[in-house]
Amino acid sequence: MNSLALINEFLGQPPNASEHGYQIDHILEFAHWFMAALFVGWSAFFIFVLIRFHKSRHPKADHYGVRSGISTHLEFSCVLIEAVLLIGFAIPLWAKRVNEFPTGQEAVLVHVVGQQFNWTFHMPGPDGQFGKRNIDLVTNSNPLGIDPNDPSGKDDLVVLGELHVPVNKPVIIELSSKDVIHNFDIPHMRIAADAIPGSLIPMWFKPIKTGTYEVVCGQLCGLGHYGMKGTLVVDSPADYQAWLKERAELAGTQSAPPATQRPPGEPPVGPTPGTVPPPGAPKNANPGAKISPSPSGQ
Amino acid sequence: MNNPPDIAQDPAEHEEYAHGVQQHVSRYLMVGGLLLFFTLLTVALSYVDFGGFFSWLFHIHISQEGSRKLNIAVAIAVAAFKASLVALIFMHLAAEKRLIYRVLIFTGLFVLVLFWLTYLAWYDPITR
Amino acid sequence: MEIPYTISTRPDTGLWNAKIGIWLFLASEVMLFGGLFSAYVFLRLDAQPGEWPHGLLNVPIGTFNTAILIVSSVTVVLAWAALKMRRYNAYWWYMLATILCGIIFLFVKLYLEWPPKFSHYGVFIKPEAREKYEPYLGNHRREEKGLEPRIEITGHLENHEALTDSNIKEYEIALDPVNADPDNPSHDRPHFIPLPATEKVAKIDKQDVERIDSFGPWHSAYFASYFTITGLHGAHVLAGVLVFLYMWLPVSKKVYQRNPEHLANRVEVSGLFWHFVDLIWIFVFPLFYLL
Amino acid sequence: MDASTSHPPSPGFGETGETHGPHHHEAGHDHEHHELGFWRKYIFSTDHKVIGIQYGICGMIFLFMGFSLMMIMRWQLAYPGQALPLIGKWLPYIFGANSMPDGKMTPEFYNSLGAMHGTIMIFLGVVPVAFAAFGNFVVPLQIGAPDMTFPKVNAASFWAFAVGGAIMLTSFFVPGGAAKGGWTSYTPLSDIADKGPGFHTVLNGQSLWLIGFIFLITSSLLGAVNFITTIIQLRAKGLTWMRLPFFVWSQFVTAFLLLLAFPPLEAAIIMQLMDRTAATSFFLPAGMIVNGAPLHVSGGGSPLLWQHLFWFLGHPEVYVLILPAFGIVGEILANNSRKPLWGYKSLVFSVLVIGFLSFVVWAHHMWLTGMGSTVSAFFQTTTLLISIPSVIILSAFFISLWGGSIRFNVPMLFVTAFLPMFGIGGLTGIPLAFNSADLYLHDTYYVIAHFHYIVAPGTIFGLFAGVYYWFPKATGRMMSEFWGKVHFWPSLICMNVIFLPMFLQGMLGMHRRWYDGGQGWTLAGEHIWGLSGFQWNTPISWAAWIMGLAQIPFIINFFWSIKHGKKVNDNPWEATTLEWTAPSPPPHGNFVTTPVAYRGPYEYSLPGREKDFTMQNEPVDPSERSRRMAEPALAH
Ligand code: HEA
Ligand code: HEA
Ligand code: CUA
Ligand SMILES: [Cu+2]
Repeated sequence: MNSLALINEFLGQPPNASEHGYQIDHILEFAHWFMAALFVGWSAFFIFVLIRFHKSRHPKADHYGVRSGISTHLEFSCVLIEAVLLIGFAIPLWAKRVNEFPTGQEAVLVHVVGQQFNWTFHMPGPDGQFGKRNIDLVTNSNPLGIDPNDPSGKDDLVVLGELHVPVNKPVIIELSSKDVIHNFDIPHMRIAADAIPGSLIPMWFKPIKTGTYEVVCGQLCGLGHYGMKGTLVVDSPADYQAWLKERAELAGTQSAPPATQRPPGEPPVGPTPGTVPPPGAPKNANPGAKISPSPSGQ
Repeated sequence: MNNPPDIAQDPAEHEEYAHGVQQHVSRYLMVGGLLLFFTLLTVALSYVDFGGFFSWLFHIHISQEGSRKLNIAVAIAVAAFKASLVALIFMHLAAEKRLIYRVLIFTGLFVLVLFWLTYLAWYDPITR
Repeated sequence: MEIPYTISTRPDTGLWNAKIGIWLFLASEVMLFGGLFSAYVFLRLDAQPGEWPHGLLNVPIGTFNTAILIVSSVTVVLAWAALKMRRYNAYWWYMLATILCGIIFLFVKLYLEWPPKFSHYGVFIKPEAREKYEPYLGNHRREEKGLEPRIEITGHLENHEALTDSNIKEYEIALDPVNADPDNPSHDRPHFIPLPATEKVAKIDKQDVERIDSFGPWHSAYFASYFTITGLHGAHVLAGVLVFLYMWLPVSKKVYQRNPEHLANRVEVSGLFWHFVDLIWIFVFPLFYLL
Repeated sequence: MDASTSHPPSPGFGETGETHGPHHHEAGHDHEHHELGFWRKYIFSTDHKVIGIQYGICGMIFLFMGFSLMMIMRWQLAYPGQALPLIGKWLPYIFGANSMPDGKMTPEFYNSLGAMHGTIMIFLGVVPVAFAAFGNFVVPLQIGAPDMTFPKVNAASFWAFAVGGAIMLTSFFVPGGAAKGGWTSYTPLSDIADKGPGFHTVLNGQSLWLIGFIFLITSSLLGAVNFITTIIQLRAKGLTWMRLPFFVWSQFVTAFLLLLAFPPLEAAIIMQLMDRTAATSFFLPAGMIVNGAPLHVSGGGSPLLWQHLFWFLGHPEVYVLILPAFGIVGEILANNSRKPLWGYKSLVFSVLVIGFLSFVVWAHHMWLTGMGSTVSAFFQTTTLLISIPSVIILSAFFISLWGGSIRFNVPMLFVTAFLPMFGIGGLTGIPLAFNSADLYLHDTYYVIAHFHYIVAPGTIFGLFAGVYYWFPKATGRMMSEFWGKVHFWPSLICMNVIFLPMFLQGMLGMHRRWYDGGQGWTLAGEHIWGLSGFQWNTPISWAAWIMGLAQIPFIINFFWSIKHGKKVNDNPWEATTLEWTAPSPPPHGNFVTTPVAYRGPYEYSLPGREKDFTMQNEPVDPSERSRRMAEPALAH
């Protein structure tokens, strides 16, 4: 498969860090090789024809031109290759993504809520139960409106912007949004889904490399869309436990930094401070150092 | 109903044609009566509770007082019947040229697509 | 320069131009209303139990309007037939009848149907407070019978000030019979003839209210579709009336005198449009009034 | 037999084709010369040619405006947060104080520019030029008709377009600026945008976008009805369906797409307008919290409903953008390879199949909206199916060249560029069609590159080719070949420098609609081919600006040639289709002699003839008939 992978690397795709990601990369690779073959084949033909049948070289055109049915074969093979890609790869892969969610205790379950312009992560805490949410209770300090009277909500973790998950464990994310449509996209994990208000969309992946990854909002969601960044940290199991512990201690006191509060009805004035670099900020001096998967991180 | 190509010019032919039109008039009146009758019928039928044994078809929640899901089917059927009367007789679709049929067949198809796939897309969300 | 086949037909298609034109236009109209109706289906499928109101429209009036449109469809086709038989006077009367029908339809819609909606209120009760208003909602019995819950108390808002004045803590609603006597089985099914609000006034604590809205487009997905579709339909009726008016006025007599077939074609084409508008209403009526 | 082309270019010519065949000569056909005043003749005209030219000029101006918006945006992408030199200071006077304070673009303004670039390019640029302008000018001529079937409706269509365009432009100048929700205007964002204090209830960007759209849709519908009826009813005698030029076929299918796909969007637009002005919640679910405060609406709506209705138009719309270009390319390709189009029937069939299938693929824009496996399998299959006819069309075009005698004039240059450029764009649609691959590529610059390869060096080049090709028909004069080449080569190079790197940016994971061009993103800092994803913006932007300069020769050439171009005869390209039998420019009513078609559209290099082209209105002589058995029998 290494030779196949060449083309994705050649096109600049960053390394994959999830279990299913290589399958997605394979589809991309196959598709790109197929496209490249078609492109190169036709281009060669094209250039040849343009030169060979230039007016100066071929002053009198042939009314009939090509009489063989070669193009039919060519078109048929295109159909065949596309069918193989479709039936052999794409459909089963998607079915696996959306029908075979991991079950039981081994999966980490997180609720992710998008809002202009940040992500809030809601984890059930040690009891494995999500607390009830109620939009009437939403305040700056309780961005998800978790019901304080609900016992299962007492130990919940609510984290803004940065999500930690353990490596080599499936992560199930249930996505929703408070306001407009966002898209929770983790390029390195080869996974993404829309966060749509009024619905809950599940998605899952299994990170296989520790490191820090960027979460992109992949759907235009307003003026701060470009800065709606999240962070996914894939920890070793030990680090993960430590993080959980640290967060649990903070829980209730400081569960989330304040969201920007604007008077109701007023148009948004800007992205949440701190999430967006000011325009013209110096370019990242050493890009890739902070976020891309740590080379040693296995 | 289409004009013969030269109807405007030839009075004799027109006479014949007008006679044909005259014969249609009673049909139009009859259809009008039928439509009024079916309007009353559909109102009357809405008082009857046809129950919900259609639930197996709509194994989904259609917001509906009680479980009168069959009433939806009945009402739509009556409406479709009335609509086809209007289309066939008043709009002369019963005897129209092939070309018009073609256009309408495609349109009908695409409307169905619009309905069916919208339904399908609603029907098949990712769930866990 | 003459454009061919404006009046006579082209031999290989057997059609004159405007006939094709109007059918194509109607095809696009089918898609337009198809889009709206499929939105209706989509929203209705999506509605949660109790969210989709039933039996809030006035069926007798709706039936009357349906009949009016049907009658106008008959008169317009008779008008066309009269032209074909070269009876201009008959045409003139039939056309007048059609125009009047259209105007009556619009009048009924704009003066009798729509305005009362805006003074009728629905109060949506918060889920946790529904128990408290059980005497108006009757959900216990409904649940037993497998009926959808009621989430809304409707009626006439007695204290309009309450909408704006935050010092008033309650809404006073003169209840509709459904809420005045919720356990009466005769109220399990929607009423097709609107019953006037009762004398019984309910006081509803603002704290328990999710929202209060009159029966305007903002009330629910149901009324949103109702107003949008009937509004667009009404605009079509208006357009039809204007076109017919043009064909009924003396200017058109000149066309008739020059070439009667020309006017007949115009009437046929606009008649097709009119029938289509009727056809749409045939679906609107059961979807919104009866189901 | 050569009479159709060899007569001198005098104003009185036009006996075209009259020496042929037994058909009657309608003398004095259009000789009641009642002079029309300037206004009736050039502004409120009902002549399809004038309307076509009106559409063309307006559309091209809009194309240029759409491009100008993009050139401003490209500054922000390459140099985020830096003041735009030279013109930056002045833009706030045009677009309002909040657009570019101190020459620095605000995010709102960036989003406005993006949304309006997409909207203007597609609905005010390409559709008017490709469909309405070429369709209006060329189709009646190609089918031998005196005009459209409904000339007044035709004029109404243009004026609806003009009003719609004016409303769209006005929206830049209302408080708050133009629409900001992308050309897709996804709800709920667009439902709640441009509302509240400081915004007018109706005169705000998003609402005006919707209202303008209603006019544009009306315009397209009127046009579509007219085109279809014209093609069905007004084909010249003998011009059977299988003798129609390919361009007419492509316009025919395009018209059907517009006719049947636009209305559902119109429905959606009406609903969004209701949401915005009448407080309905078609697209709003209950329980939304906007800016930290609950939104007081009834709820019960569905954000996805908008997407379904939008893309129900949106996908057919992209074929509306490409089919006319296919048609133009087909005409010019046959003409300049001096050969019939290879596989004419399969081309026609493919176009019909594309038209049909384009109604059942729309959800491929919605892969990530929580679609289950059944529905996605369905749409993936249809999406791949629809790529097959495109493959057939492109293959047929390539094969048509084989055995030709190819001459490279300016239209042909643009066409030769079109083929591989469309190829790249089309091929890169394939990974997008697999929803698991699109999982990675969705909303990245890969998608931007995919469709720009189709619409910019694809469709736009097709349009340029068409302008150069039919210019002599419209004016009786040629555009300059030299300046055409000066226009072509830089354009071709710049297009590729603009859009090729976007594939890389997309594969890196850079997303579209990023106001900061990726500056704040670590993943955009990754290096590829020597530059970081973000740094690639700089060459792209420079190429875009040079591309802008490269249009100057075109614009000058265009206007200069109207008055001063080289005068040519009626058929300067030695083409075969009926429009070249009319005088240049064609008079009101088009043909001096009502044309009759005796043969197929591309009878180039018929064996046994001296001339390498045989026009459609040249009768078939008996010797020829025996030679060519395959030719279908003459119709009536
Ligand atoms: C004219 C415009 C046009 C055309 C023709 C197409 C054609 C195709 N498009 Fe594209 N598309 C767009 C315009 C267009 N698209 C736009 C504007 C968007 C983005 C909208 C937005 O979100 O803003 C988009 C987005 C888009 C998406 C959604 C991506 C996303 O948002 O995540 C998808 C997914 O399936 C897709 C697929 C396809 C496919 C399979 C084709 C196929 O029909 C292509 C078939 C063509 C071929 C297969 C080429 C065949 C060529 C050869 C065989 C010869 C090769 C030879 C040489 C190169 C020399 N397109
Ligand atoms: C037909 C459609 C079309 C066309 C032709 C173009 C042309 C171009 N587009 Fe556009 N683009 C879109 C449709 C189109 N685009 C859409 C739909 C989007 C998505 C918007 C959204 O996110 O919602 C988009 C988005 C988009 C982006 C992404 C912005 C973002 O996501 O933040 C970028 C970035 O570079 C871009 C660049 C360009 C460039 C450089 C061109 C150049 O190729 C332009 C070249 C232009 C010309 C060659 C025309 C010149 C015309 C003349 C010279 C005629 C003048 C003549 C006379 C007056 C006689 N476009
Ligand atoms: Cu959130 Cu973009
Ligand atoms: Cu598409």
